[in-house]
Amino acid sequence: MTALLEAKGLEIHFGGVVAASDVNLQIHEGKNLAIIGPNGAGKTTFLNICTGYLKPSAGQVFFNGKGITRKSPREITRLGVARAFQIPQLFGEHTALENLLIAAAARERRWAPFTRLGQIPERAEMMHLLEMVNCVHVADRPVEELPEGQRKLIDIAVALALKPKLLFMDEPTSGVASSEKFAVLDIVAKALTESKVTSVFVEHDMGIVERFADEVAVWNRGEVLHRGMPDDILSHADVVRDVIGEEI
Amino acid sequence: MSLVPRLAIPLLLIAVALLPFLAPWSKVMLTLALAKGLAVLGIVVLLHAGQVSFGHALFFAVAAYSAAFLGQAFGGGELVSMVLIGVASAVVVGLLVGLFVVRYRYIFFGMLNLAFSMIVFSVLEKFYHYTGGSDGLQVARPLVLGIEMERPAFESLLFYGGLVIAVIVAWAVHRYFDSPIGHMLKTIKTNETRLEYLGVSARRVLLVGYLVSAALCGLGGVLMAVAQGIVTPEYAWWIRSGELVFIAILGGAGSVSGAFVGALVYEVVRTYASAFAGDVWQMILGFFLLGIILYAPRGLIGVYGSFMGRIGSNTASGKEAKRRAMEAAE
Amino acid sequence: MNLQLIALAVFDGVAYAALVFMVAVGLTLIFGVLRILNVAHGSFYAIGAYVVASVGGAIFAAGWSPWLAFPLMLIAAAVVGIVLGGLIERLLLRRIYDKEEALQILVTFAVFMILEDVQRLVWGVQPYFEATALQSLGNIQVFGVYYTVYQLILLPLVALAVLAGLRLFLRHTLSGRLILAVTEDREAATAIGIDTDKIYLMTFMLGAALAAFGGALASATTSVLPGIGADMIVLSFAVAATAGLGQIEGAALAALLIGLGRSFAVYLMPELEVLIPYLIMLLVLLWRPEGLFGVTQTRKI
Amino acid sequence: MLEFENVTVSLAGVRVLRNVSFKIDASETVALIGANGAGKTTALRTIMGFTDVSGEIRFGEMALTAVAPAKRPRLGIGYAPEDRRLFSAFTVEDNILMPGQVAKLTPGELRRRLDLIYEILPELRELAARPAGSVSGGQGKMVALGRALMIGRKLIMLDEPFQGLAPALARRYAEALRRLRDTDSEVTLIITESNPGLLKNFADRALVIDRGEVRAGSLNAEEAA
Amino acid sequence: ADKPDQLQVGVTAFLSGPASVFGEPAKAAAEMMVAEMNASGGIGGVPLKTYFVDEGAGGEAVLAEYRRLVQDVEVDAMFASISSGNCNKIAPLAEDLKVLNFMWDCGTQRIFEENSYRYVFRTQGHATPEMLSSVLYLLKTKPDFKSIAVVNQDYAWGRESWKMFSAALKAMKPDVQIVAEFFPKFGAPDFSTEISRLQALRPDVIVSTSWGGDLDTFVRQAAQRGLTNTSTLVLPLAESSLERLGKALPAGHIVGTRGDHYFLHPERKSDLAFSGFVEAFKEKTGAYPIYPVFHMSQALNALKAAYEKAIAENGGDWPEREQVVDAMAGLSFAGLGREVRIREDNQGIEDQLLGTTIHVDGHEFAVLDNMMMFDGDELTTPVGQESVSWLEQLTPEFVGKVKVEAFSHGS
Ligand SMILES: Nc1ncnc2c1ncn2[C@@H]1O[C@H](COP(=O)(O)OP(=O)(O)OP(=O)(O)O)[C@@H](O)[C@H]1O
Ligand SMILES: Nc1ncnc2c1ncn2[C@@H]1O[C@H](COP(=O)(O)OP(=O)(O)OP(=O)(O)O)[C@@H](O)[C@H]1O
Ligand SMILES: [Mg+2]
Ligand SMILES: [Mg+2]
Repeated sequence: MTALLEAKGLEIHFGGVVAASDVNLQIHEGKNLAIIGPNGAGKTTFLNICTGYLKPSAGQVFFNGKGITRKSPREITRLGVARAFQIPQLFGEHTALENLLIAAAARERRWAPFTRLGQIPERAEMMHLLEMVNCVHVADRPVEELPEGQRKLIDIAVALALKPKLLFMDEPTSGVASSEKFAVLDIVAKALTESKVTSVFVEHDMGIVERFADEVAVWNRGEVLHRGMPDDILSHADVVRDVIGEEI
Repeated sequence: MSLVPRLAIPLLLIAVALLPFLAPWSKVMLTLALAKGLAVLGIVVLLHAGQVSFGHALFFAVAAYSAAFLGQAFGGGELVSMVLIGVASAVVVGLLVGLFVVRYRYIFFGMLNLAFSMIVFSVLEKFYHYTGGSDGLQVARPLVLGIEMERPAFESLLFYGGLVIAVIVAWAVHRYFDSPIGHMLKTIKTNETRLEYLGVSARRVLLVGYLVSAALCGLGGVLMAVAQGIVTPEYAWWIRSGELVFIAILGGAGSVSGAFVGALVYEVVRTYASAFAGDVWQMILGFFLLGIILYAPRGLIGVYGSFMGRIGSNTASGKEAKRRAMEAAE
Repeated sequence: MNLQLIALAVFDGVAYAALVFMVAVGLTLIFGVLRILNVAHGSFYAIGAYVVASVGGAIFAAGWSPWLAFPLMLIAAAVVGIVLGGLIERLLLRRIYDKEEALQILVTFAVFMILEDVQRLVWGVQPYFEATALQSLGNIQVFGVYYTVYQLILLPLVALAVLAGLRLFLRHTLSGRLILAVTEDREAATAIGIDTDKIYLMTFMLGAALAAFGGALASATTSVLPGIGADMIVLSFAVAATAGLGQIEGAALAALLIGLGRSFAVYLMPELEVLIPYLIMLLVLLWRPEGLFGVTQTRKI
Repeated sequence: MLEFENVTVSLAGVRVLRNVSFKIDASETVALIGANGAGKTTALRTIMGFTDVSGEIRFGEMALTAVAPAKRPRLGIGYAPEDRRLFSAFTVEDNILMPGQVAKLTPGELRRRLDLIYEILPELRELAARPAGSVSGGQGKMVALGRALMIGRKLIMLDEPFQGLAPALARRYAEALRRLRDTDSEVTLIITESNPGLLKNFADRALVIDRGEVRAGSLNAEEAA
Repeated sequence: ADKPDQLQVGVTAFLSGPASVFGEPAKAAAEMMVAEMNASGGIGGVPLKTYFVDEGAGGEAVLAEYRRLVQDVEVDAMFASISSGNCNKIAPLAEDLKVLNFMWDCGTQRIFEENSYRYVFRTQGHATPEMLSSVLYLLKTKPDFKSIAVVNQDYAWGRESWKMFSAALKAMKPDVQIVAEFFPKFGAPDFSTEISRLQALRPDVIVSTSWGGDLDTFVRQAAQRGLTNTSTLVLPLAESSLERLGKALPAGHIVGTRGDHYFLHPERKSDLAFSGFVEAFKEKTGAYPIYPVFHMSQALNALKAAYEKAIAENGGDWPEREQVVDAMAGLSFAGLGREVRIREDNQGIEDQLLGTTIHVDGHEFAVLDNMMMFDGDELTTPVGQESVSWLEQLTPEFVGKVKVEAFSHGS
């Protein structure tokens, strides 16, 4: 198994807060890795470093064997890393479909000034993506009017529209109603496998982790505490105590 | 687009084109309105990105002075080369300034543009040995493709030529807005982070928009310079930049046709206000602007749109209106 | 340039900076809280100056004590701030807080245009001049050069007092802290019980009063005539942007930089004088994109 | 305690709540549940006065619609918005204190409530001196929660308070809220949640928002669905 | 041609902005004088009607309005303008529109030196005699001064006027030392820095061609800080500021009037038409007339003279427009001052009056004493020559040769 992405010795501090301390992690191609951990453990920070939003004070990140530590989000995205956000990052004034079309145009580098966005060849593909995340009925609504849950789904779809090799998802299901969570992630997971996308997702819902993760990594206070198969990790005493909590 | 607005633009164009036959003096005023409309279109491009420049008069002035220098260097000059050189120098300066300002947003973007324009303004005033100081430079009537023209013919040429150019440019900008890169420009207003995470450089997208807007302002500046026959540092003054933004909002922010409609209405209101209310024309314009912003924030184009909507709802979309009425009655 | 000239240039720069600061800090305050770049700010400056010059002229001609000039300035500033500022906030700005930035600026631009004409209708076009305050404090001689006590000592002291007072108010009083909270998130502030309407109104009145106070102070040193507001406003913009928006201390430092830059330019390269504020602003922003004291955005993702 | 009578709310021309009527008694704990976009957040924002509303909302004896939004917190209403909305320039502790200061609580009372909040949400103690702008997504939710507790003596409204919290923490909070409810029998709680399982143990009943209408629902039934 | 109902005249003047200190009095004067003319039968029996255009509205608006008045309202003559910048813009336009245009107040000497016009005339002197007479007055009254500094507004007028002043000064007093040249920006509110610098430099003479608020502020700040005790001010435009400055302008400084414009004109003050107007003007506006008022009177009287001459040449019939233009050649007329003559290059020749300030009882402000009147013919650049090079070839002997008439206050 080759490591698609590898983090070595990442360090980052914010004032006195340690958000990453000697973080070493390999992400294997074709697998879904879940990251769990208490709030403020440094999960989002890890994603931020890997996607170029933050620069670590020490350590390196490699993607496909290439160093990307000092690269900008834009350059890293161009290498095939996409991201969905904890708080959805969308183009509020554009419709759901347009959001996806813009992503597709960016992917295909359609810069010609006189082509129309609504008529680029990827339109059908994008409609299909919308269908996948159950949002066809809101395709023509400006996303700023949509509720948070739907925005999260569209945010994931935008990331998928880039056809990445590696997809980071920060709490993809928080804010999505529990009745829909599984159905949606089922579809996303299927799409990921089909297009052989490796994924890393931060998640607080252990049901989701159990069902979709091939592997789990546990974060606490800026460190990777454990890593392993979901069944093992989720029953580990530390994890139960710090992350999952016992039924009271 | 429904039928009515589709006809509206050609009708308006024809009306404007015919106006000089009724009132000969209006030809130059309309040419100036066109020139400003072009510059306002430049502002509209940036408004699409949510950015307001309070210094775009800079490009207006750069192009106008380039044309004037060219004219002086060649004892009159040639209209076509003036336009080309003027626009080209606006684009070059746009690139220099743009590389710097596209790193900033909102108020900083506006203020930096203001700063650059004020620097150019001050230089134009200070270095009067080269620029003629506040009196500016005369722009003698240039040849047109080698032909010398009398004032009336020249003025007609400028007006009708300007009208044709404006139509072409407006169409091009319209298409630009609807292109992927035009839509990306709009996302600078809403979410740059995501744009970067799509692998697109927000700065580059904005720079393209900035160059387009500089070119448009430049085109307007040259037209203004040759129509006026003189260029002055006032072309670069902040009030002038403010005026361009003012017109953009007046016409309807973000609307291509609004830029020209706004410029036309502004020019007419301003001319008549200063003619018939000599000492309170500023106040009249001020109230006019307040009225537009408070009661018709989508500008004149918006007013027109809702007016047409109301007429339309009696006919075409009567069903929709009925549904609304029923809902209201519930 | 010898030491004497450097000292002279510093004195001139500081005196000038004090006035610029008074106006710019009001602008910055309003921007910081209301997020509106107030173009009409220059008009408050001008009107403050007009009120003091015309009222002062009238009462001193009637034989009142010249020392009344100082309370008159404070009263004029308060009246302009409360009446004019209050009216504008209530009748106009209140209706546009949720509109786009460009629209907001243009509303204040329109107010500026209207007030320009109002000034002409009320005070005419002849310059006013009322230097009683300046004269009553006399001159002092430094390095063989006469300075007015008013410009060399009083103005900088007043500016310092305003700076200290505003700092104290914003950082260490509850109302000041509430203002900062409203600045960041209006709805959230309402949700914890802050009367944001009132805060906006008070801030705008305070900012307008500061501008008018700047004008009142300036009226003793300059002719008051049409157009003084327009120049002041661009200068204050430059100061506010250099400072970092909403930054009180930044405004003081930026005003000082610009004041000193200007006076040294007059001594060394007079051609550069008008360019100085903008050059300083460009350099500062190149080095610190958020301005001298500006804060970088909070985390978004 | 709180009563909606024929309340209709439109956002941008879309009617999100239609003619809604319901009643919540004092010291009840109610879960407001519904799919994404059902209008849960809108209902809470309406109580805070941030929407244009037609119809009657009563709070105790008072017509709430006649009270200016900024005056409502002083009636004892605390609100933790879904999207946190902290004041990033202030520390976490200042954020929590601020509603109390605005309402001019006595220093003693402020202290008492702050201690209570730290007791319920001990994680906040550690964050107290940090700028609120720098805390993580989940930490931000806690701060918002703490802030709502400061002023909410009669009514506390929490919009998806557990969203983004690690389950261990979420459970502890649910527990803490239950204790709060048990000790302070005065207070009414409205909690919106798209994961009703968490509320099963202490919500008295559930209200479901569905297509703009509100009806009684069951936490268990929702979970099953 | 048929006699029209009205003789329509468009007047551009600053009615807003800082230069409205000139435009407003001129407008008031025009209204008074036109009313008076119309009461006595107008011009050749035709009453005048005036249209005002605000130059403060900006160059474009002025040009648009100019065109509208000429092409739409079809005015018979235009008086334009106060600003030299506007004169530059308007002169070629007037020529193309073939409308009789009087440059009634602007001073730029360039217009007729760089181009020749048929329809454009200037009904007063230009900047060259104004500056030259200031230098001459200075050299005659204070021949021994050594050093000079300048503080002018930074725009074309401030620059150009200094160029001419210094050219003439260097030509006639080659050993003079120019110690500082300041061009603070137009409308600058504060001259403290410049004044500190000047106090450190201590020049014998400080010249400033500023006007309006800028001049007032400079003089007041200079006086306040004692600069007026150590240096003599030469203020070629200060006649327009005397009343406003009040006691702030001390005695002993040199004041110019842009012509022979002075409400106590030594030759005309006892003349009833003159004193009556001055009284009426003061009554109406609250201030004494200043030079733009005088310039306006010259333009109106030039129009009257031209029409009357053309009517006479046309055998008593109303003249065609072109005949009026023809009648301008060599025309002489007098406003509220000495006679002015139109030269063959369309430039007016006007005498220059300067004086030194004194404070006397009966006036709350400085008035002029030790007045000198210079002959415009001698001081105006000869036709076909360029002003600066003409000034540069003057010699120190010119100071003695030039003809002056002297007057003192009250004489
Ligand atoms: N820009 C920043 N400035 C200061 N502190 C920061 C910054 N970003 C993160 N932190 C701190 O670093 C720690 C890790 O934050 P991070 O967002 O990575 O947590 P997380 O594991 O994603 O938590 P959550 O599950 O709540 O989203 C937190 O304590 C947070 O307060
Ligand atoms: N500004 C707005 N303009 C138009 N429609 C809006 C706006 N805000 C919300 N809506 C609409 O109102 C409806 C209710 O939204 P609300 O946020 O109250 O739902 P919610 O139940 O809280 O959903 P979630 O579980 O996702 O938070 C949604 O359908 C949404 O599209
Ligand atoms: Mg996180
Ligand atoms: Mg919600």
